[in-house]
Amino acid sequence: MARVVLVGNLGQLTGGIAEFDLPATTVKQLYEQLTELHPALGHHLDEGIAVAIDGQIFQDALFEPIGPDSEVFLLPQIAGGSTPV
Amino acid sequence: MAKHHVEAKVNGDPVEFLCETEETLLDVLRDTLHLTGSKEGCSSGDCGACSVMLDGRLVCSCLVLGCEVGGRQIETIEGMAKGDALHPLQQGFLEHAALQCGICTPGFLVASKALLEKTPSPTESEVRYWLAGNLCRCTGYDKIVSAVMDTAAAMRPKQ
Amino acid sequence: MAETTNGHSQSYVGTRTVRPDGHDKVTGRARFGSDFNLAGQLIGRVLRSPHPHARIVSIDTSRAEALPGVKAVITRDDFGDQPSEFIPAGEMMMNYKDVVRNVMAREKALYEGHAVAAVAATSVAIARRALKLIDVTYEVLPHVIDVVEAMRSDAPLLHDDLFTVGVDPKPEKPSNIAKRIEIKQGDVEAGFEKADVVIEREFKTAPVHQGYIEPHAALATFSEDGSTELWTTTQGHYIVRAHCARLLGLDVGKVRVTATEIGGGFGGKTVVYLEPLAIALSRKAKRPVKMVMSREEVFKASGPTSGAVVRVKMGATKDGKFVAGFAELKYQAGAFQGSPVQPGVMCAYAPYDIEHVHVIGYDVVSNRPKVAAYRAPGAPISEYAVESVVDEIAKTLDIDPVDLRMQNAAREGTKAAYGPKFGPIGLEETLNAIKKTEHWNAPLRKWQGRGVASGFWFNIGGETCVSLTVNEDGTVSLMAGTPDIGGLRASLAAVAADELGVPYDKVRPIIGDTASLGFNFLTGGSRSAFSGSMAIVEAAKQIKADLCARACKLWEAKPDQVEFSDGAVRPLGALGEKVKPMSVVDFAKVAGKTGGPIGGVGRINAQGAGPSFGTHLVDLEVDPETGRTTILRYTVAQDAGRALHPAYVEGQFQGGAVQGIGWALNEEYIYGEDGKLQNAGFLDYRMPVASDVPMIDAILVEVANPKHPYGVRGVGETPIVPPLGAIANAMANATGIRFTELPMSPPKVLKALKDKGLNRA
Amino acid sequence: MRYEAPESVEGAVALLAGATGEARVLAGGTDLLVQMRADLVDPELIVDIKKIPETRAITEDKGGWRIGAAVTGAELKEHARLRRAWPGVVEAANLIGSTQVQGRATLGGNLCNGSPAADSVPALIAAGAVATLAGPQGRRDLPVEDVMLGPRKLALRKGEIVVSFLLSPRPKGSADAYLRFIPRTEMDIAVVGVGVNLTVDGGGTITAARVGLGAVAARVLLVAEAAQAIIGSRLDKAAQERLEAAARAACRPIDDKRGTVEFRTDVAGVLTRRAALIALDRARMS
Repeated sequence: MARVVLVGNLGQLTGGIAEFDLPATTVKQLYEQLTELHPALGHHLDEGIAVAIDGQIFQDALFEPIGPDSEVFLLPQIAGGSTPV
Repeated sequence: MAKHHVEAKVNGDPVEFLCETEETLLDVLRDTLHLTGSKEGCSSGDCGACSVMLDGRLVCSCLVLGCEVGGRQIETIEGMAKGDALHPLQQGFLEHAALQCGICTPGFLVASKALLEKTPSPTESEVRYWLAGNLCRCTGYDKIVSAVMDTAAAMRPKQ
Repeated sequence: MAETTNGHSQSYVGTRTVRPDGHDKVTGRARFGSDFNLAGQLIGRVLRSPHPHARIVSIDTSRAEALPGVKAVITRDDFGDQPSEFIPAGEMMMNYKDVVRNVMAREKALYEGHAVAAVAATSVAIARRALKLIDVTYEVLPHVIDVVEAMRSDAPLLHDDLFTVGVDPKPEKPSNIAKRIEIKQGDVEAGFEKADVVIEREFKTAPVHQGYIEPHAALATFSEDGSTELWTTTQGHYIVRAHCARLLGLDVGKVRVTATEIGGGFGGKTVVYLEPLAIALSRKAKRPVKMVMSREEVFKASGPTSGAVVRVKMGATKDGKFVAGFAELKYQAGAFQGSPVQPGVMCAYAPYDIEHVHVIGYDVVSNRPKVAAYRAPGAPISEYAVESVVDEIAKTLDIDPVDLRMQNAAREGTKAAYGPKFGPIGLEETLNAIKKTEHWNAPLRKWQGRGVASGFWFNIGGETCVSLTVNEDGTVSLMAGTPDIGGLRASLAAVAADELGVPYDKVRPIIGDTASLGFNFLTGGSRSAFSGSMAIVEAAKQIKADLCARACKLWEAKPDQVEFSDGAVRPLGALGEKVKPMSVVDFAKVAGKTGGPIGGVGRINAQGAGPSFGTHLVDLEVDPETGRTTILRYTVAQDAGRALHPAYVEGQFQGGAVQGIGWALNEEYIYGEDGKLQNAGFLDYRMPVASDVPMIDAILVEVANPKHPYGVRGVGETPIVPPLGAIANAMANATGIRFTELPMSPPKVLKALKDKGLNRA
Repeated sequence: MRYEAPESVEGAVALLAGATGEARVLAGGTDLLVQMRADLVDPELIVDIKKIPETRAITEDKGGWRIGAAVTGAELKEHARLRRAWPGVVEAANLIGSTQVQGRATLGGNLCNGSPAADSVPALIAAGAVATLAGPQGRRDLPVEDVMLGPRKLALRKGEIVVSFLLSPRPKGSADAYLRFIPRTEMDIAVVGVGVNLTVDGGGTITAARVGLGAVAARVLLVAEAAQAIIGSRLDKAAQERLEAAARAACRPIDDKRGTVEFRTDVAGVLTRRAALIALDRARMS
């Protein structure tokens, strides 16, 4: 089970629950499982989200593998030279 | 009223053009003579990107009227390299990475050349004050000042 | 550089090569935004609102249209409205309902300089006259400029449909607060309980402009069949294409955008202003339309970055361990939501290992131009506030400020304040590098002060597409799709030369237009050298594999009998006695006979961008009788991972530091009671000039980024993060006064000195 | 928009006097062209006076100096003897804008632009410079402090132009100095500008002085009280304090984007003292 942590405002869409243990093996599965649990997260996960897997930040990386004891953080996407909204 | 008919010399070549009174030398160089090396950054004499030599004086071409230059000598960045050889300052700027985006570079080169013709051995402070009318937002000026100082040293006749 | 016919083993990465685009830029040949022209082109000009806030009752363009030489006039009626939905444009999340209103005001003009109409005419003079003939009836509304005033419930409302996101329950009344965001770690109150010293301060920063010397410029031509060509000065021509296609209802595939040479951007050329207007005018006039902003328009109508109010509260134990950090950030977004408060929140405490962190941020609209990105958007503001308080903690506990930072520095494995653990990072190395400088121990005189501050930026990767083509003579054409804003082509050419083992000067890099390569995200986020070099390695890999395959066919060998090394396919083992290695040049000569053109295309979404930390050290002197500050000495140490081109990396450090000096000392947007900008020009918007600054010593720290084939980290943005704090700390050291408001301009400094009776030499 | 470049003072005066619409004199153009670009002025006639030899000359005049109104800052700087005689006036003119602007900006233009912050004007006033005007009614001389009445308001009559400035001969033991305050080191408009011109006797006591203060009122001021505060002194501490106080008392500035009332007033005192000390050193060495 990977440990999944929601950073920032995402927690507000899950009734305050910010930590999950999920059996996801890819980012795609992770999104599906989270949406299953909290439909409100749905379209927020499609856009503007970065995923940190064991400290490494990925943006738009649906197929990135997630290990069984991986620590995963969902963050607002960082756009750097462009303005994040 | 009718446009002004002006004859002048640009980089040693005779030129002839028509311009309205309100057109600046920069407008004429860029839009009429298609010499776009002189850049327009502010049109108020504050950035130096349009620097040219007018009868041997460094000026902002955005602060000179086209109709003022009849019979006068104008030198622009396009005239700086002679034949196959870049001017030592142009070479110096390349080797020192003294440009990032490059928009201010023509103005800095024209102004730096004017400095070295007047003051072959400038101090760092002289270089910085002489170039204070040329804005650069990329480099922090460090590599530009080094390029000018080192090129000046290289250009001086060795004892 | 010696060229060998049979492979070439010289390495160019890490050397100070002359940039391939250099000659054009020192001779005036390079073509920037306003240097492009088309036969029959018209000149476009924009009519802008004189009011900071006004309802647009009516716009009558008939008199302007009647003026001989006027070929098109456009207003809000020429742009279809857009639904309010946030959609990804490249990586940037945008609400096109706002974008369409920012490029051309609809119901209301929301800031002085807001575009209200535009004309295309046969000459500048006619276009200017035409603007005076457009009759706009405004109903002037009360305006609000200051961020704190804008947050008040009785403040003039910019958008009656703006309800604060991120508060529970959803508010019933609209306000100017677009968003409240928050990050939490541990229990900050419990943390403060453990603290022996707690320092709380409120800071204020002014909006500052990116200050690129080249004004925005665009040249567009639209054909009856909808195909459009656009030349524009931008950090991302694919993003421009996306915006223009969306705003004008065009097929992306029919819009071809060429990025001209770009005269500085720093984040400010990541959005559209003139581009959609030029296309709309060309569509109406059926002729090419060229538009160039004046400097005044650049200041009034293009994005500065946020001004802000930031409250910071930090707690530490008496032996210097940071135990708790709280911060509240109020960032101006300008007329439409979307300030960089999110990264501001995430960066505030990023350099430090702190157990308990709580940061709240507000995104606030007011009657100012919509902010655009500016180098590490949001980070300099919040990190300035934190670094100022860190300095006060050091003073209070009598601990060396570098040692204090070292003691609390984030390192590999540290849980970042924004959540995840850091991989290998170089903050400690930059602190050590600073401590080792002669500068750190140099003596100071009365009224002189020394300050230090560290800074962090995430850096990004993102979608990137490049191509490498081996030409018939063995030379290599390199095409990238991210505008080269400061030496990118030099870095990419060096990587391509090393990968293929060809001489650097045989690689010709160009920036392709949107029709030439797959999607590229923009030049920003310190990504272009990081991602571009990654994509080139990928493209080169394809070429090497192809050449090995061709060699196997020519030599009738098995794949395991050949390898590509030092610019040639080499036979292994016994095969070596039969055949000679074949270089890239050799293959180029027989390309046709062996399968056709040789080339590779790298198409990636670059991941693994490593954060870059930096530490800045500054000496300054204050004139106690006038409040004037002189920067005496400046040293930057930053982790570059691996510097592909050391000179251009140093250039990023030096340029960022000097932009920071301007931000700290003199740059600010000054508004009058009337809500109008009073210093929309380089005369009174005071960016540093050459005589204002010393040489900037640059120390390259290289802690390799394991996720990049060359170990590269982005370097462009971090350098503007530490200066504000470093200079504020040096001011405190020189005067004994903690300044909490930027810019620290002479009137403010003299006032503070006078209040303490210190204004005598 | 008409452009004329007459070659005589009379020609210029006739054109300006005959103008039906708004007419502007063009010298260096460093203010006029900017105002035209910004749509602040839209003259019907521009009269370029640079082709008039009299406006372009620096000549010695009975031991004093006559400086043409269209002489540029760069030309003043290159005139070694003038620089030695009137260092304050020359350094003030050399502070107008960048190197590029120095190649164009003129003393006449700096005065006739009518800005209270003009750098060369406080120095000219301190120097006791007299402007020679030419108009339809002929020529007249006017002390520089009487030429500017207020922002963009001049004492010139229709058709009148400034032809030249006269600097009187230097008595022994006299010198001048100019200082200004700007936030940067270059490229800014003066927030305060101070010109001090003084004469000392053999014992180093100040026997005569003039102080010009810029950017602290609607026009550049000649501050007699400041001069009185140091005449008869050797600029000791007490005299310095009297001088500062007098300079501050004369200030009637405004709050604006360049500085506050309080800041301008404080700095006016400081710069007046500093400029006086420089002038005194020069006077003693002369």
